[in-house]
Amino acid sequence: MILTVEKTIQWMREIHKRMEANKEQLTALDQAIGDGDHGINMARGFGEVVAKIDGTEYESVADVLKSAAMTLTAKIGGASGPLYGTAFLKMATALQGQEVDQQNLKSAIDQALEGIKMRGNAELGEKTLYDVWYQVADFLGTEKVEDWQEMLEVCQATIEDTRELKATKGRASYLNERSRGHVDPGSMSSYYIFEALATVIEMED
Amino acid sequence: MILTVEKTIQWMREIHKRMEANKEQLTALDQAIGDGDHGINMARGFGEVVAKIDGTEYESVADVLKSAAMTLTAKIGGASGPLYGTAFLKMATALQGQEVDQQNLKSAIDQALEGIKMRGNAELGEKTLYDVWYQVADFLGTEKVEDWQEMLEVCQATIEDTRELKATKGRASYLNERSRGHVDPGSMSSYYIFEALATVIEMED
Amino acid sequence: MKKVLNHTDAVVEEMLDGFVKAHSDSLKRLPDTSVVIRNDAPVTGKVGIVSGGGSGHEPAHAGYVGKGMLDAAVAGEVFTSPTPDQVLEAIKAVDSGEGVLLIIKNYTGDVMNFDMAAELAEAEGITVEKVIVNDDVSVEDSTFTSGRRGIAGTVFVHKVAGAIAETKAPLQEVKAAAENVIKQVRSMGVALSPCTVPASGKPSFTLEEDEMEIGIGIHGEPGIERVPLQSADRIADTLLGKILADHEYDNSEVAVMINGMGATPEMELYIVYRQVANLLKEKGITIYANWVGEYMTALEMAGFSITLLKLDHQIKSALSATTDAQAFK
Amino acid sequence: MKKVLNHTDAVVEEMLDGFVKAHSDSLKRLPDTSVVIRNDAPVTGKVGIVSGGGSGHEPAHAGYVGKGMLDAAVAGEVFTSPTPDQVLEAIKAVDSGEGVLLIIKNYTGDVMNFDMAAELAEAEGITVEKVIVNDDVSVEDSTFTSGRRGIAGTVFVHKVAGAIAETKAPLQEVKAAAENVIKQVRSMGVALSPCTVPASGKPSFTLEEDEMEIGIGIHGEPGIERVPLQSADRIADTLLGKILADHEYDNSEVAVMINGMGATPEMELYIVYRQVANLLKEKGITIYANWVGEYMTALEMAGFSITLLKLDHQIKSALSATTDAQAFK
Ligand SMILES: Nc1ncnc2c1ncn2[C@@H]1O[C@H](COP(=O)(O)OP(=O)(O)O)[C@@H](O)[C@H]1O
Ligand SMILES: Nc1ncnc2c1ncn2[C@@H]1O[C@H](COP(=O)(O)OP(=O)(O)O)[C@@H](O)[C@H]1O
Ligand SMILES: [Mg+2]
Ligand SMILES: [Mg+2]
Ligand SMILES: [Mg+2]
Ligand SMILES: [Mg+2]
Repeated sequence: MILTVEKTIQWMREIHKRMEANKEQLTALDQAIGDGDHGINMARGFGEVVAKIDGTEYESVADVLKSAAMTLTAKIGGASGPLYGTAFLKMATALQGQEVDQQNLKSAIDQALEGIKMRGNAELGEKTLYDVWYQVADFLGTEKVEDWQEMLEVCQATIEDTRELKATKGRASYLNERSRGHVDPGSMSSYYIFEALATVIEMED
Repeated sequence: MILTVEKTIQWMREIHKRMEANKEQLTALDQAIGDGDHGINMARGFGEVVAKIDGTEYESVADVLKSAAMTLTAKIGGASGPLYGTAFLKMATALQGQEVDQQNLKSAIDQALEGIKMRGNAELGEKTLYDVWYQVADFLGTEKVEDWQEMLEVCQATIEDTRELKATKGRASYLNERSRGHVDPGSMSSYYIFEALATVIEMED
Repeated sequence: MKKVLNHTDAVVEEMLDGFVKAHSDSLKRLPDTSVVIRNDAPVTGKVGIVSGGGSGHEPAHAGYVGKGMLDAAVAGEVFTSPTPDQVLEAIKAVDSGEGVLLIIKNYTGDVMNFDMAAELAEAEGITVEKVIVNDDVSVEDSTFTSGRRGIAGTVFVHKVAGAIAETKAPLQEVKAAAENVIKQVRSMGVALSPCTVPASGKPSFTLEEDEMEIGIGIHGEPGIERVPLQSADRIADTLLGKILADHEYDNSEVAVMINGMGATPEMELYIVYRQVANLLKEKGITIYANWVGEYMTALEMAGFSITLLKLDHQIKSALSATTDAQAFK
Repeated sequence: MKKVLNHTDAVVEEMLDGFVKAHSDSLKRLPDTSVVIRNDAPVTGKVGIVSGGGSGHEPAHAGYVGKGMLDAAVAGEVFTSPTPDQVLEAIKAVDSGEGVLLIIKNYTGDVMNFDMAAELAEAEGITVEKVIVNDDVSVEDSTFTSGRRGIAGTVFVHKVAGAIAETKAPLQEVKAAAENVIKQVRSMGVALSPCTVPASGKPSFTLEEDEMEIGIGIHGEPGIERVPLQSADRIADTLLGKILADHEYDNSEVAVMINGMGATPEMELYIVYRQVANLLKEKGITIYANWVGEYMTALEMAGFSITLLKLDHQIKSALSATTDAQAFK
């Protein structure tokens, strides 16, 4: 059992901390190839998630994720709101009634990935957060994870890969060739989501 | 005879040269306590005066001054247009049918001064170009001028005096106490008018 | 950042509050939402028209709410599409049973959030149709990408759809009219200075004194190309050239919009209009009507966009129809 | 300086050209002048109304030419009052024999140039009356100085005088109506950034990131006081406080104008309006009507002014009368 209700709640808190701490960085990345609101969006969204969690009792991991999904969808807006909202909702659905181990976490992230694809119509290599979720799903499927930091190395490499890509989806696509040379902001915020996940999974119970 | 038709024409050209050369200075002075157009206004106005003169034959000093007056009134606008227009028109009227010596130049400037006062309603010490014309008229009345540079020293001292005055007329008056510490732009442009006058009077015939 | 505001996270809230206070004779706000609607919504027998998007584009979108134009406008945070629940509230509030048309600008975020709202509304039994405005010719038109952005031309879609809906035309007809405008409208913009999202506090980019960004959107984003600052006439030539090359305008009548991005003085907009009028005359294209002013802004960005709408009989009469929307005349 | 223009000395010429091209259905330019007049001027039996001033205040003044408002607007160079001959042409073109009212903002230059024009017109047998607008409460009101400036409140004088003139009231009555507005109108402004006269190319002053100028006019001039940047609500409190202290408003009805100086986003103007509405409500002062937008600008200056006009029956009905002036609705 790598995620409990408490750990999932903690996951949300850890995400929120990171979004607040890196709000300016994410916004700066979005200014370079987007409209400069990504850090603001993420900090606001996960701030609301945590506020909601604080006043609620949860029965299961799926419940926490579903609650987060609803809040993200209702409070972020922009591109990232529906995408992360859908991702967390798909995870919640996948994990419904289950205890969480690596295997069904992998299925949950597969489902999230499908959700992102369905919503955003993006494929691998279009310089979006899809790229990071894709590589994480792929990584979780390949071997039994001992050291969750390895997942983050995968994320980091993917983020770095987005830098030289030409964006073909999302706002950055309007820049065409000028979108190259900048890391995708959504990929970066996804990194913080998985960094937070690794942290809570590795936490002592 | 200190002014001939040719010298009067040359006076206008010398004024124009100075307004062009000091356009930025006059505008900067006007930015400090006005609306930042005085140099632009004066350069445009005397540019038009010279353009008009170039295509016209004049019979008398008064004719040149009248032509300048009409052009200044029609092409400057703002506060300085009517004021300088009136000043030159009054000089033209005073010198009508006369050869110009120091005495009737003094009367002409007295008339100009009256005209400025009538138009602008300013008195001595209100931090306007009236101050410079007043002191020049006063100087011309006191002694036989040998060295016209003395007139410029009078002007210079007056301009310096405007610096610490509080403006009570014109745009600078809106600034109240904040108008202190800046030289009056109109006084500065009047200086260039008299500097040009001294130059042409001292010119070899 | 120098702005007249109280708290950076209350700008949208306070702006909407001020806006409905100022125009309470014709508009109101749906309680606890960021939705501004016509006082008389839903109008019996009339298709409801809903648009919206991120804030920071004022007078878009609330300025276009009124008889003959939008029934509701949904405001998101600054430059952030509103969320599905807000759009849903707008849809529910304006539906008289005749269905609702959503006018969406082509941004991933707007499309996704409005789509989700439409799904939710359909689940509640409301018929919803959508049109997606993509008038910005500076972006390559490709099925492999997100396609072109929706910018100032959107205002014409609001106007025409609103006028047709006011005649109590059925939803499909209103939608067809909106799509016709979308097919006939082209825009392109330029920026001389960036803008600052209040919550960020930092300008969206930096430009040297002698540079400008060609092909910008309405979100303070960089444009397609950074080039040396040019004369008004040359900029107009470039933008209009791109627009004219993108569509068939021979012998046509058009509506022209010169849209200020926020900080550009009206003086400059009319200097641009002058050149656009001259160029169109040369090309034998007739200007039927024009709009010069701020219609779809990007906060305090300096710059402007040119929009050309090719006219047919229906569009012409819809443009001329009266509206009491605050920002359109 | 970053501006959309061609030659710095052609801005007024090209702007006027663009403006009359855009609005040729209702306006025209007097040939070889900087005067914009109604197409139907002189209107038989109607007093002619002429205003004007330096350029750079767009939509003032040409934007207020139209049925129910001005018959003619005279444009000077940027921030420079027009010359007497131009004003004279305007007077002659709009006089139908009923006389002409000049609406002048209280600046030495404007007063002198319009005075001279009035003298010339009188010499040609035209009856001319003048009113001088001085609504800026930030300036001390004194007979020993030039007195107060005319700023955004001028637009209300145009509107009321224009509406009364449209009823074919005689010159004295139109003048009295204008003077009544002048007695009842107060304004005050603030700047967050300077502006740049095109021909000068340099900003009118410099302000630090955390400073603003209180009590500014409409020419990019410094204000009465430089103070730390404050919240929207506090600025509104200050400006409104000065205005309310200057006149008797108890239990009165007012018209409010929140006027953007050129670069201030509409978002911020509505945030200000919100606070003004709240404050007036607290004080028991009723807002009868409001105008939020750009009405009397200073090129691309950031900032705004608040105008309060105390109403009586005549002003109220004049404000509500229709006009087809471009910039007033
Ligand atoms: N079609 C898409 N599919 C997947 N991800 C996308 C898509 N469009 C945008 N994104 C992601 O969303 C991020 C931007 O989010 P955000 O700035 O919050 O929204 P917006 O672009 O509406 O301002 C991008 O960096 C990218 O990773
Ligand atoms: N009432 C007045 N009497 C005399 N001179 C005046 C008066 N008002 C202004 N001036 C002069 O005019 C100058 C400003 O001229 P200018 O900048 O061209 O006009 P404006 O103030 O209309 O922009 C001031 O510096 C001052 O010397
Ligand atoms: Mg963004
Ligand atoms: Mg000046
Ligand atoms: Mg956004
Ligand atoms: Mg001036």
